[in-house]
Amino acid sequence: MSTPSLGALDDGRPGPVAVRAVVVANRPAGAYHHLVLAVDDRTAAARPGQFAAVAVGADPDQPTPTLLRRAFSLHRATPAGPDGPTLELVVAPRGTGSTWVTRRRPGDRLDLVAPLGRPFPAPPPSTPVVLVGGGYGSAPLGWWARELRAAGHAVTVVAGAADASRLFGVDDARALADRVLVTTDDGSAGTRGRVTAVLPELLTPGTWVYACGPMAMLRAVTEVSAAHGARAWCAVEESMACGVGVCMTCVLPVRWDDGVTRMTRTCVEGPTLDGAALRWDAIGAGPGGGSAVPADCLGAPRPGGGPR
Amino acid sequence: MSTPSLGALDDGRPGPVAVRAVVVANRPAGAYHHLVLAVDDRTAAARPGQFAAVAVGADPDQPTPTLLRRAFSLHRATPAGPDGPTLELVVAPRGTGSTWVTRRRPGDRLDLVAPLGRPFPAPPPSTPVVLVGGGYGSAPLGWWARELRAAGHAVTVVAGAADASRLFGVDDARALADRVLVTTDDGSAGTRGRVTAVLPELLTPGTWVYACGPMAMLRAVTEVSAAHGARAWCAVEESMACGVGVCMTCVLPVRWDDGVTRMTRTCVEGPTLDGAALRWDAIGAGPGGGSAVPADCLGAPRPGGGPR
Amino acid sequence: MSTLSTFGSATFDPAAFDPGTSVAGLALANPVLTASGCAAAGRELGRLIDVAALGAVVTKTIMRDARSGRPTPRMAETPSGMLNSIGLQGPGIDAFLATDLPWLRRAGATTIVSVAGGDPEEFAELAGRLAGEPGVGAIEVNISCPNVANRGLVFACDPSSASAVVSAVTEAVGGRVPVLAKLSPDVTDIVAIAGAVLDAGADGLSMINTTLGMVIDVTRMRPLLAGLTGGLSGPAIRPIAVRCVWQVHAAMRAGILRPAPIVGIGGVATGRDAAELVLAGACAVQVGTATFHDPGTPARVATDLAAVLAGLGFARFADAVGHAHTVLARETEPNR
Amino acid sequence: MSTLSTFGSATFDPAAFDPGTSVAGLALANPVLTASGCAAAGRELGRLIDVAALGAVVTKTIMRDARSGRPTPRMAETPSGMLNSIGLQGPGIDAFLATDLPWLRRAGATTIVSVAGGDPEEFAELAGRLAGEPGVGAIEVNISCPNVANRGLVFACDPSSASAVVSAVTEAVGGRVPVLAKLSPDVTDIVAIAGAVLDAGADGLSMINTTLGMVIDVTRMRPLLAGLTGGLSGPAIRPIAVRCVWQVHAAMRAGILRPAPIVGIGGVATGRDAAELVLAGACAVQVGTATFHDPGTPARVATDLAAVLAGLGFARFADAVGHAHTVLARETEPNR
Ligand SMILES: Cc1cc2nc3c(=O)[nH]c(=O)nc-3n(C[C@H](O)[C@H](O)[C@H](O)COP(=O)(O)OP(=O)(O)OC[C@H]3O[C@@H](n4cnc5c(N)ncnc54)[C@H](O)[C@@H]3O)c2cc1C
Ligand SMILES: Cc1cc2nc3c(=O)[nH]c(=O)nc-3n(C[C@H](O)[C@H](O)[C@H](O)COP(=O)(O)OP(=O)(O)OC[C@H]3O[C@@H](n4cnc5c(N)ncnc54)[C@H](O)[C@@H]3O)c2cc1C
Ligand SMILES: Cc1cc2nc3c(=O)[nH]c(=O)nc-3n(C[C@H](O)[C@H](O)[C@H](O)COP(=O)(O)O)c2cc1C
Ligand SMILES: Cc1cc2nc3c(=O)[nH]c(=O)nc-3n(C[C@H](O)[C@H](O)[C@H](O)COP(=O)(O)O)c2cc1C
Ligand code: FES
Ligand code: FES
Repeated sequence: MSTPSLGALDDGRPGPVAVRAVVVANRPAGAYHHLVLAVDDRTAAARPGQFAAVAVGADPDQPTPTLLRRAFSLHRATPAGPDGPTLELVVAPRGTGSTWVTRRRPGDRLDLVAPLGRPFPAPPPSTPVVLVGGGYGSAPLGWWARELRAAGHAVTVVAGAADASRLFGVDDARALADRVLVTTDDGSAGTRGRVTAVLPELLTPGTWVYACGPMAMLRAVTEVSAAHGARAWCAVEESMACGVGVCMTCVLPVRWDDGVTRMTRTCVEGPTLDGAALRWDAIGAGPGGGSAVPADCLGAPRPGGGPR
Repeated sequence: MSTPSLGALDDGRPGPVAVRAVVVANRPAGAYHHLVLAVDDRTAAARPGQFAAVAVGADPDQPTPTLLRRAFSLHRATPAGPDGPTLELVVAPRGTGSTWVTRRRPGDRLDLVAPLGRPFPAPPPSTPVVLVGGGYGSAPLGWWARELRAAGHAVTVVAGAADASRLFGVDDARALADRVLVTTDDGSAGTRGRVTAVLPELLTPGTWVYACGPMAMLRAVTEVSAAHGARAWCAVEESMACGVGVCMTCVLPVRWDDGVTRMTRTCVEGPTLDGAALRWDAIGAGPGGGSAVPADCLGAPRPGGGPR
Repeated sequence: MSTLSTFGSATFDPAAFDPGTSVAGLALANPVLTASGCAAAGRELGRLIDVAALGAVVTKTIMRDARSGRPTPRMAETPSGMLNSIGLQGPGIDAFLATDLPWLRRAGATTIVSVAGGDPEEFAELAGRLAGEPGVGAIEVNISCPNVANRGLVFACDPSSASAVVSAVTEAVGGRVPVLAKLSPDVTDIVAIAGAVLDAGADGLSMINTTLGMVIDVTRMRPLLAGLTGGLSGPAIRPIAVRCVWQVHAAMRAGILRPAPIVGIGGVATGRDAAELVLAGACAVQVGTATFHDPGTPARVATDLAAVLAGLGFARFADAVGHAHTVLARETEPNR
Repeated sequence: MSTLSTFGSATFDPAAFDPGTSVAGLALANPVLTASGCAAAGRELGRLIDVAALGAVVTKTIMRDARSGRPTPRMAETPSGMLNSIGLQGPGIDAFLATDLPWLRRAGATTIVSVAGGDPEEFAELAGRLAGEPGVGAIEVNISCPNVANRGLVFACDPSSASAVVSAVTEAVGGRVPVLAKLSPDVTDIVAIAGAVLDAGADGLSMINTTLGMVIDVTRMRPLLAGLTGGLSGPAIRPIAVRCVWQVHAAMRAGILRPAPIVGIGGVATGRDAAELVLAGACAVQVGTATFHDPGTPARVATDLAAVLAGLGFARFADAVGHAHTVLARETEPNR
């Protein structure tokens, strides 16, 4: 892993605050809901790539019966907009919790902890950048594109999804990036196929790629990037119990700079991780469909050996 | 107990239906909230004295995290009003669940099972009737007064509470009953004192008294009624897990017509019970402040005897 | 994913799904039953749902004599659950036979009668009388009720006491109806208790009864329940129930225990919840506390469970029983 | 009501409430601690709250060697709770001493270090090394982690294994710091296990660790957790924790067990929840899973617990410990 090891302790980036947000707007956006939340200054100091953890399923004045929060990438943080400091989320109704979030009405309060995780790492000056989003994974990319362009990078956005209704932020991206490509599995918008169908033509050696989307997409983007000498950063989505680095549920096997693979917390060392450092050989290969522990991982069970 | 024994199986009264009600109105009424709920015909066929069990603490579209429903007397059922069939409740925000109910907004859905329990028993023709309500206990009394007067009874209502803000339905009662007396503990409205301060003057032998309110009030009303040859019916409020007669949590010791005391389900044999049949010697005398099991109760543990 | 491929969900028609099951020879129209103590003896629920359409009604536990139960408060709500300390209130066997059983028979309900006693003799006497009665489909031996004054009477906490009760019962029943032993999760080794009751002749296992809990009434500064402790039930304990069913079914597959039907109980409120117990090894499922939330729950769970299992590609309920063990075994096959 | 009258809440000033407590000689500024595995080694929480203001930080369990923990998924949400099967992931004792302990010392945190091993020797080695380190306030011996491949290694499920570990640890520690034994609720008789570890020299008890549970992933038709079973924690299990603390504290009052401090753990999310454990007999309380919901929970619980107890009329935290037993004893006094 090419980033410093103790993400939970990074200085110089906005740290989490527990805040009672108020829903300013909740608009359907294709298959998703786009929420605008009024927050405070500290929360709105968030950076692209960070996420929020939302308490779900209860009145915000009551202890929540759903113990664990739900994580959502920040679509955008606006420290001083017409509604005061705001955060925006793009939420796909999936199970109970995310569906609950998509049903909030303006005026409802939402209990959230934000910003969490590391921001996207900044590319070296004048590196060309490609941002790849799968489905709601495109949510943070417009914001990041704007910042990258302001910093002088050439920015291309690739937005892919199963179908047109599951694309997000394409219009936004058109306004904020130099170039935008769209792919859909069913061809209902843009090029028919996966994001990797259009990616190779965009990559030159040294390009930095940022990818947000399902694990299979992240893996494919990493492989295609490597094949073209580009560097891929993957924003992963692991099940998280705490979001702040204390519980060890959200781990993935990652090879660190010292060459050692560790089961690494994606909530604080991530969510954006170096694609080349992710142990794709173990990810998805675990007994329950999650990550196996690679045999060479720090502290891995020794085959046949000693009490574990 | 002077009522038939298997309340759960009574015929000829409206039985419970699970219904998704819609909040039509929610108005503060002193210390309480008065809710009007749009229901269906079967639910609105309820009779005075019955209650509703409301699922709390969750979106009605989700399995409720608060497992048990909350019971509320029906303030009124209107099979055909301007809003269609409606039920009305009067709710005091007490703990989590009742507070949640008082916060519902028009348009919100409420998952309820109603009507539950036995209606108030009808008095013999031309019996004079006194209705006594303590706090929100007055909720069902206006409705019952109207029905009793329509059936030719002379109806007096006594509404008591700790203070004026905790009185309910006094104006309503004035319109519906022959006479209305008000008492408050602090004298902020009506006569200073308890309902029993004004009750004796209203009682003649043969009067039927219906009392709804805290247990201490029910007991006092029963004693005063007995002393004046009147018959007291008490609507009790015991903790209820099921409300439909299957769990045995809601019991009180009651002497039945056969002279035998049984731990008796107040959800189906009640909630209105013959005050003279309630074993006041055991009620409140239990180890946890609830009801003890009287030694002569059917199946009571034999002192020192056999395995229980 | 390989485990799913053998069951392409498109190839099966939910309407063609066969929900029938049997518990130690007792045929059930569907696998969803009421749980003892959560449906009385069926009559009250009969006002709300068709009890004949349930897999079976499991009655509130019956004892020899009438029993008042405990003082109140008898219940405390807890996060996603509740404590109860009813204390086996009931009218006694004579009243049950005179009133409740005839009603259940008339209603056409498949009936499993739960019994308890203070000693093995009382259990045996009750079981013996019931086994000869028409309309009694099976007997569930409640050796695990935590609401007894003497915790030593929770026979299911000790293999030899559990065995003594079950032996006495199976002898008295003499094979006339199946005997299910209801186990407590409050033991160090539930497989050992299951083994003891199976060795003693139980035809099947019902698992789990409530787990012992307590709530302190902070305002009164004493236990909230008059009976101090109570049995914890509801969705909160579902993971414990699934684990117990899994462990015992695994021990049967491994040959450590004699194979026998397991009736899964604990925290079931939806068809998916029931499916967890079934995939873990239960050939029938009881719905208890969730009935208090909605009296229609047992009927709804039956419909939803069929839909869930048909959606997973099962044509017959029986094929789903314990299937998670099969999936797991395939994963670890050497030539996978 | 008589029980309340001795404590007219009007007569006490919450600000004058003394929250101090001590656990087997370790003085704590307040009775609310983090729970092992729910606060790592304090550093991450230190970004959010002042760890020096906590009663103590209880570290994630440390083992001799670095340990990867289990494959993922490692957690499953359950009604009002969760399952975890982290599998004691950690860097090993050397890294802990090099990095984490110095940080805790610098931060001014009162620190209790949790340790585990594959055998009594590993436990003893770890405890022996830690006892000599400045900044280690006490050692919590985790003999109850359900996330070990071999269930036989849950030492707390067997009195003699539990005793062997605790004897080895107390000998190695030699009285330099207090030793707390952390117990599992998954036993038939927790009083017997408590007795065994107290006899083996434990200075106090931490109760409870998680209870073993399982969730089946219905879609995949296999256990959701890679490790199959996991430990159930959170509000769902609070009634079990209160019951365990109650039983063990009652046994101490009855003279069946030697009196010793009990640290209550399980499902605490509010000051009232903590008060339940305290009134049941806990002289300190740990907050685990609720920290995941809100990292500020341990600090908030401390404030709220003080308010609750002051509101009940207690002037000092110490007076509230086990007070529900006193209330109950008064009720049953013959001349009541
Ligand atoms: C860093 C991060 C950023 C995310 N950003 C977004 C976003 O911008 N928009 C969006 O719609 N979703 C996003 N997700 C996914 C989102 O958190 C899940 O869809 C959500 O947790 C599902 O909860 P549920 O109650 O609806 O589903 P359930 O399936 O009922 O949830 C059960 C449990 O599994 C966990 N879980 C289920 N799916 C996921 C998942 N994909 N990732 C992590 N945990 C999961 C839940 O948190 C919960 O604990 C993000 C996840 C992470 C970790
Ligand atoms: C037949 C009946 C009719 C009632 N009618 C009304 C009414 O018209 N208006 C009104 O405001 N309230 C009424 N109540 C009381 C109402 O049910 C309680 O205030 C409510 O259950 C409290 O729930 P909570 O979550 O707010 O309180 P909590 O204290 O958080 O509840 C905890 C548990 O205790 C039970 N509980 C607490 N207080 C009571 C109580 N007084 N009676 C029964 N169970 C209780 C709850 O149901 C819950 O299971 C009635 C109760 C019964 C049984
Ligand atoms: C109020 C109540 C009463 C119960 N009474 C009995 C009983 O009499 N006999 C018995 O075997 N189990 C009894 N049980 C336990 C249930 O049958 C069941 O085993 C347990 O509640 C777990 O299932 P659940 O989570 O679906 O409720 C009772 C449970 C409750 C909640
Ligand atoms: C994610 C997680 C990890 C845990 N790790 C440990 C551990 O390493 N050592 C230990 O003794 N207990 C561990 N526990 C148990 C807790 O310390 C605590 O005993 C239990 O969770 C009950 O408390 P709670 O309900 O407040 O979480 C862990 C619990 C959780 C949820
Ligand atoms: S979610 Fe807890 S450590 Fe990452
Ligand atoms: S509340 Fe269940 S029997 Fe009355």
